[in-house]
Amino acid sequence: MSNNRRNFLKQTAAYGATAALGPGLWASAARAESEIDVGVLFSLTGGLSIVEQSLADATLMAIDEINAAGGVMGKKLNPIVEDGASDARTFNERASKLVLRDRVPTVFGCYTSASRKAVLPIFERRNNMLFYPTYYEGFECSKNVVYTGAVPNQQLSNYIPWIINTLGKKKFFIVGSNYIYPREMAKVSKILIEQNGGEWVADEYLELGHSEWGAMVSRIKSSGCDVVLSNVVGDSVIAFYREFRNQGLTHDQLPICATVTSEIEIAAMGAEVAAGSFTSFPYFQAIDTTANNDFVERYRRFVDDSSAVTQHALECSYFQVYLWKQAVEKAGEVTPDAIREGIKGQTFDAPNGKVTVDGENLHTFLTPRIAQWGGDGQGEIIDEYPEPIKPLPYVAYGETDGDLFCSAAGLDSSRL
Amino acid sequence: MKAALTIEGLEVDFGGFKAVDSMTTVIDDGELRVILGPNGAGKTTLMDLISGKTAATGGKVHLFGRDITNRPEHEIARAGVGRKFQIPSVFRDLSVLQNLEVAVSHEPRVFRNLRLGMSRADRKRIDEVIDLTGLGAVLDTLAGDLSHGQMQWLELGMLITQQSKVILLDEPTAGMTQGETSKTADIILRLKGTHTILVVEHDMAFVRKIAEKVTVMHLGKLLAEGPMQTIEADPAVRDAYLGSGGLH
Amino acid sequence: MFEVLFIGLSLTSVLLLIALGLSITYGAMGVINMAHGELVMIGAYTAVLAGIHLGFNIFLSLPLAFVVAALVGLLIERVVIRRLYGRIIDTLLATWGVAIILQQLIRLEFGLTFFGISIEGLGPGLQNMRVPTFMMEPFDLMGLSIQPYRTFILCVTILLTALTWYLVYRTAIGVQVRAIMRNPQMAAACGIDVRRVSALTFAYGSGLAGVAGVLLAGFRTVMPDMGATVVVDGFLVVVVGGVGSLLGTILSSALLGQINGIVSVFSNDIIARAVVFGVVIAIILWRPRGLFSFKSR
Amino acid sequence: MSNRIFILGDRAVYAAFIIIVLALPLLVDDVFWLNRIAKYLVFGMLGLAIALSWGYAGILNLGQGLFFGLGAYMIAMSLKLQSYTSLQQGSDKPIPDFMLWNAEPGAPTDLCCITPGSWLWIPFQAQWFGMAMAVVVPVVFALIIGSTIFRLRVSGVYVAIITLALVLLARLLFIDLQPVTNGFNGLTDLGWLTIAGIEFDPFMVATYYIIAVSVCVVLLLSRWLISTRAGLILQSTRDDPNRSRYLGYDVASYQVFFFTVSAGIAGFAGMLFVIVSEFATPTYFDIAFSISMVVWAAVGGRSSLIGAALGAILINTIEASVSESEMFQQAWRLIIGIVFVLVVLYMPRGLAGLARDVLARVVALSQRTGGKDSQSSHTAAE
Repeated sequence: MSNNRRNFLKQTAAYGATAALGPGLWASAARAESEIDVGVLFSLTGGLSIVEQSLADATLMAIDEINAAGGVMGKKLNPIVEDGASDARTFNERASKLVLRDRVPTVFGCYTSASRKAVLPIFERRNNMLFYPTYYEGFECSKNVVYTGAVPNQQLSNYIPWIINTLGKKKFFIVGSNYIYPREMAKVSKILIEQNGGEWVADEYLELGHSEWGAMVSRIKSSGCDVVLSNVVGDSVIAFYREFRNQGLTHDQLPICATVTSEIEIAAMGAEVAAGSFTSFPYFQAIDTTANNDFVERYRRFVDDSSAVTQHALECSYFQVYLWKQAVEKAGEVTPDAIREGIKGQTFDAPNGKVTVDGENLHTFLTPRIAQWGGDGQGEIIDEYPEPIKPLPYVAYGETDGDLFCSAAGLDSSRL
Repeated sequence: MKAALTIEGLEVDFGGFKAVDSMTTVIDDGELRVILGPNGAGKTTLMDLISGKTAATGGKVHLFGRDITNRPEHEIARAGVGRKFQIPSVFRDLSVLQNLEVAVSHEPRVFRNLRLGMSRADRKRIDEVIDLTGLGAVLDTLAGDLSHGQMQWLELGMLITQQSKVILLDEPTAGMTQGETSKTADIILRLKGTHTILVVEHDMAFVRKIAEKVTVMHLGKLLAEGPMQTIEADPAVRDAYLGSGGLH
Repeated sequence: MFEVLFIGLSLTSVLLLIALGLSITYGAMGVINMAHGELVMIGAYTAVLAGIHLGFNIFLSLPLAFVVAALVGLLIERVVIRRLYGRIIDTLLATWGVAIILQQLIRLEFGLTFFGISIEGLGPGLQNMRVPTFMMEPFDLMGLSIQPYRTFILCVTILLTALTWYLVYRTAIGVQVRAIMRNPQMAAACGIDVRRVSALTFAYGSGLAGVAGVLLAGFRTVMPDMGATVVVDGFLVVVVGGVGSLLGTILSSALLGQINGIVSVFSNDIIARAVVFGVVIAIILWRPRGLFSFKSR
Repeated sequence: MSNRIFILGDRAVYAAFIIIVLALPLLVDDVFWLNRIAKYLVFGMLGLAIALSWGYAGILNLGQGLFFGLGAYMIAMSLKLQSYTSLQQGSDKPIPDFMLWNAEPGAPTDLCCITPGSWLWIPFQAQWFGMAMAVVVPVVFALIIGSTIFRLRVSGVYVAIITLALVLLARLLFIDLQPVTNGFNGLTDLGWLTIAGIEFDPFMVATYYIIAVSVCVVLLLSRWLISTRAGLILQSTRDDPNRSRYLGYDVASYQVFFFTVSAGIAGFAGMLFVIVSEFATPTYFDIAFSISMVVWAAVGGRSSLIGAALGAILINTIEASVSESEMFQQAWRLIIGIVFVLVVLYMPRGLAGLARDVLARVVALSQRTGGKDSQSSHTAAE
C-alpha cells in the first residue's frame, strides 16, 4: 500500500485542491483543542442494525468509560456517530465524510466484510485508520486497518480437531451463506478436516437472507453426514435452525457446529431450537470471570436493558477502543501514522482475557473457545485454548506462525 | 376509374361465428362510400379487417393493387389507410397542435424523426387542416379537454394530415348535436374527390346528405350495393332492417 | 420422491398463502399492494406480541392476526387506496410508501422510542414466535415422515383457499365482488355499493396476509423488513397465474413451488431461484395476462 | 401568451441548474461535499432516465438498477485491474485479488484461466474498453429486453414486473458468480480513472467537473431528444398506442429506442458513480434501489426531466443532512414514506407540476389585473 500513499502524495502535490487532506496536516491547529474526534460507523438502520446497533453501543460505552476516567492524554473523546444504513453505498459515503470532512484520526466500525471492503479504499488512499471489530475471512493485509476480531485460524484450528476427536464426528456437511466469508471458512475447514482424518460430504450455499430451508435440510438428512458445519450468517440462521428442528433432526445425533451463530441469533430463534448445538468464538457472554460479568453488567446498564446479550464482535468493539487509547498514549500524538505505530504489540485485559495486537499484520491474538448452547440461550464453555493464538489471515494459503505472508512491510505476494 | 380499395371474399371466423363472410366490393379512387347495416351486420369488423386490427381468416384486401391483407396496423397505415374510431381516439395529454404534428407521419422511422421542427410544406398542410376543421382557437388546449365534437374533428383532421388515401370513418357523428353533425358533413364533403372515404353511419339524415353510393351489409355478407335511392327502395334491404325498425 | 414432492408442496403452500390475499386485492380491485408484505409482517408481530403479552399460542393468534391485519388494511384502503382506483401504477407507488411507513412504525415502536418507551416484541430487533413442541416433532405415518408444522401450514392454506373460493363464488357478496372485478361502473349502476364492497374485499385480502404472517413466523425470523422479499414472490405468483383468477393463483403457486422444490433438490437453491425467475419472465412474455385470465378493469 | 411564459420559465430553470452546478466548486470549498454532490448529481441523472421512460413513454421500469449496475461493474472491472493490489498478486500481469481467493488449487495465475470465466476480464485491461462497455453493455441488454417486451406488446404494469424479475435475476447471478464478480462484496479497492496521464481522485475538483459536465450534457441531450419529433411521437404512443399505429408509426420501435436511451443513461450514471465512489456492489441490483429511483422521479415530477433530476438531488441531499442529527436518522425513512404517499395522492405531477401550477396562478392573476381573460393554464411544452 505504500505505493498508494506515494501516489497520493504525488497527487496532492499536483492538485492543490486536495492538499488540505495531506497526511502531514493531522496535528494542525484545529486538533489542539481539548477534545479528540473519533468516528463511529455502524448500521443504525436497516436489516443489519439488529447486530450493528449493539456494536455501536459497546463502542460508545468504552468511549464513555475512558472519558469518565479522564480521557486520553487529558483530552475527552468526542464520538461522531454515522449510520451505514445496512448498505455498502452508504457506508462508503459516511466513511468519506468522517475521514475527509470531520478529519477524525480513526474510525471504529463496520460489521460485514462487504461494508469493510466498501470503505477500505478511503482509509488506504487517505491514510486513515479503521478499527474493525468483527471476525472475518482473512486474506487482507492493510496498513490502515486494525483487526480485533477472529480470523479463520482462531475459530477453526481447535474447533475441527475437537469435533473429530472429542465429539467423534467425522463426516462434515458444510453449509453457508453465499459470499466470501463462508466460502473462505469452508476452504480452511476442508484443509483442517483432511489433516485430522475426517471427510466432508457436501459444501453448499444459500443466498444471504434466504429463509426457505426445506430443501437444504432434507439434503442434509439424506447426505449421510454426522455433523453440520454452519457458516450461515444473519437472519437465515434462525430459519435454518428452526427448519432443522421441524424436520426432526436433533443436535444429539447430528449437531450443528457453527462459526457465526452468536448469542444474538440464539435469542432471536428461541433458545430451545439451538439447545445442544455448538459455536466457536473467542468470546461468549457465559465466560464466568469477574471481568466479564462486570462487563456484561455495565453494558446492560449502559443500554438500559436488563436482558441485553453480549457477543464476540460486541466485545471486540469494546476492547478495541481501549487498545486504541493505549496506542495513542504510547505514541503521544493523535495521527493515523502514530496510532499505527503505537498499536503494534499493545496488550489489554479484555473481558475474554488477554488480547494483543500483532506487530506485523495488525490482527489480534485471541483465545479460541467452544461453547455448547443451553436451553437458557447461553453457551456453556466446554473447550478453551490454553492461551491466545496468533492471527494468521492467510492460513488457507499455507501461512504459519513462523512464516507470515503479511508483515509490517506489506503482503509478500510471491507466496500466494 | 381506378380502384382504391378492392375487397375480395373477405371473411373472419371467430370460433365458428363468421362476423364477416365472403365480402366483396370495390371502392373507386375518390369515392365516398357509406356502409349501412343493422346492428351486428359486421360493419365495424370489416373496418378492423381492412385496418389490420383483426386478422382475416380468408380473402384479400388490396389497396391500389397492393395486397395489404393481415399486415401490421402501422404498415397498413403507411400504405395509406387512415382510420377514425367510434369512440374518439386522440392523444389526450398532447395539445391540439401537437396532435396534428404527430399526424404528419410520412417519415415513420425513429432516427429520421430525431430533429426539431418540421418542413414548410408540412406546416402548410397543418394550417390547411386547422382551417378545414376550425380548430384554430384551441390549438394550445390539451386534446383531452376538448368538447366531444371538437375531438371528433381533431381526429378527422389528423387523418387528413396523415395524407391517407383511404379514410375509414366509424360513426363520425355519434353523440354529436345537430349543429356539430352538419359541420362534420361539411368537412367530409370537402374531402370528397381528393380522398377515398368509407363511412359507417346510422344517422340517415347525415347519410342522405353525404352519400352517393351505398353498401348494405347483413349478417356479415353483402346484401345490396348501389345509389342511395335504389337502395332505399330495395325490398331485401327493407326486410333485413325489419327487426330493427327499417331504414329511418 | 415423496420428500421432494413434499418440499415442493410446502413451498407451494407458503407461496399460495402469501399470494391468496394479493390475488384478491390485485385481481378484484386492480390494486398493486406493495405493502402486502408488511401486512404479513404485522400478522407475524401480532403473534409475537400476543405470545409475549397475552400468552396466546399460535391457534389463538391466527384469528387475532386476521382481525388486526384486516383493520390495518381497511385503514390503508380508506386513507390511501380509495383515492387511487383505476390508477394501477400509482397504487404500486403509494403502497410502497405505506410499506416504508409500516416498517418504520414497528422499528420505532409506533414512535414511542422517541419518548424512551420500549415495548417488548417491537423495535428493530429479531423476534420469534414459539411453536408448540408437539408441532416440531415429526412422526411416522405409513413409513413416511410427516412434519407436523409444514402439514399444519398446508391444511390452513387449503382451508383458507376453500373459504375464499366459497366467498367469491357462492355468496351474495362474492357475486358483487366479481361484478366489480369485471366492470365497476356497471356494478355501481346495478346498485352495488362499490366503495363498501371494495373496502371489505381489501380488508379480507389484508386479513389473509395477517394469517400468512403468523404461519411464517413459525419458521422464519420475525423482523421489520421480513415483508420485503415476501411481496415480490407473491406478485410473481399472481401475475403468472393470471390477474383475478383464483384457480390461476393456485396453479401458478403449485407450478413455481414445485419447480423451486425440484430444482433445489437436484441442483441447489440459488439455481432454483434463478430458474423460477426465468420461468416467470418467460410466462409473462408468452402470456402477459397470465395463464388464466379474463379482461378485468 | 401564458405559453411563452412557461417556455421562458422552463429555460430559466435549466439555465439556473447548469450555472449552479458548474459554479458550485467556487462556492463550496469542501472537497467532501463536492464529492457528495457529485454522487447526487449522478442520482439526478438516474431520476432523469426514469422520467424519460416513465413520464414520456409511459414505461415504468422497476429494474433500472440492472443497467446502472451493469455500467458500474464494467468500469469497475477496468479500474480494479489498475489498482495497486491487482498488480501485487504474484503475477506480472494484473490479477484481481479476489480471484486468487476463488482460484482452484494449482490454477495458473493468469486472467485467461485463473477462475472459470476470468477470461471475460482480459479486454478490461484497457480502461477505454471498460468505459465503452459501461454504456454498450446496458444498451445491448436494453435492446434485447426492450425489443422482446415491446414487440410482444407487453405494457403497463407487466413491464414493471418483468423488469423487477430481471433485476432480481441479475442480483442473484452477480452474487453467485463469485469467481468473476467477487459476489456479495462487490468490486472494491479500485484504481482511479486515468485520462491522458491524469489520475482523477474522486475528491478532486476536476473529477467533480467530469460528473457535472456529464450531467449537464445528458440533461440537455435528453431535453433535445424529447423536443424532437421522435419525442413527440413517443409521447403520443404513451397516450394512445393504437392511434399511433393507425397513423403509421411502429410503436414498438419508439418504445425500444427510448427504453434503450434510458438504459444507456443509467449505465453511464453507473460508470460515473464508480468513478466518484470507488466501488461497485450487487446492492445496485437491489429492488429497493430501483424503486428509490422511481420515488425520486415521482417526487420531482415524473414528466419533467429536470424536475426528476432535482427530485433525486434534493431527496439525497436532505437525507444526508438529516442523517447527521441522531434523532432524525430513525425518523427519516418514516418521513420519506409519508412524503411519498402524499406526493402520489395529491401531487401526481410532483414538484415540477407544483411549480408549473404556481406559475400558472401567477400568470392568471397578473392577466386578470391587466384586464385580460385568464387562459388555460396547461401546456404540454415541457
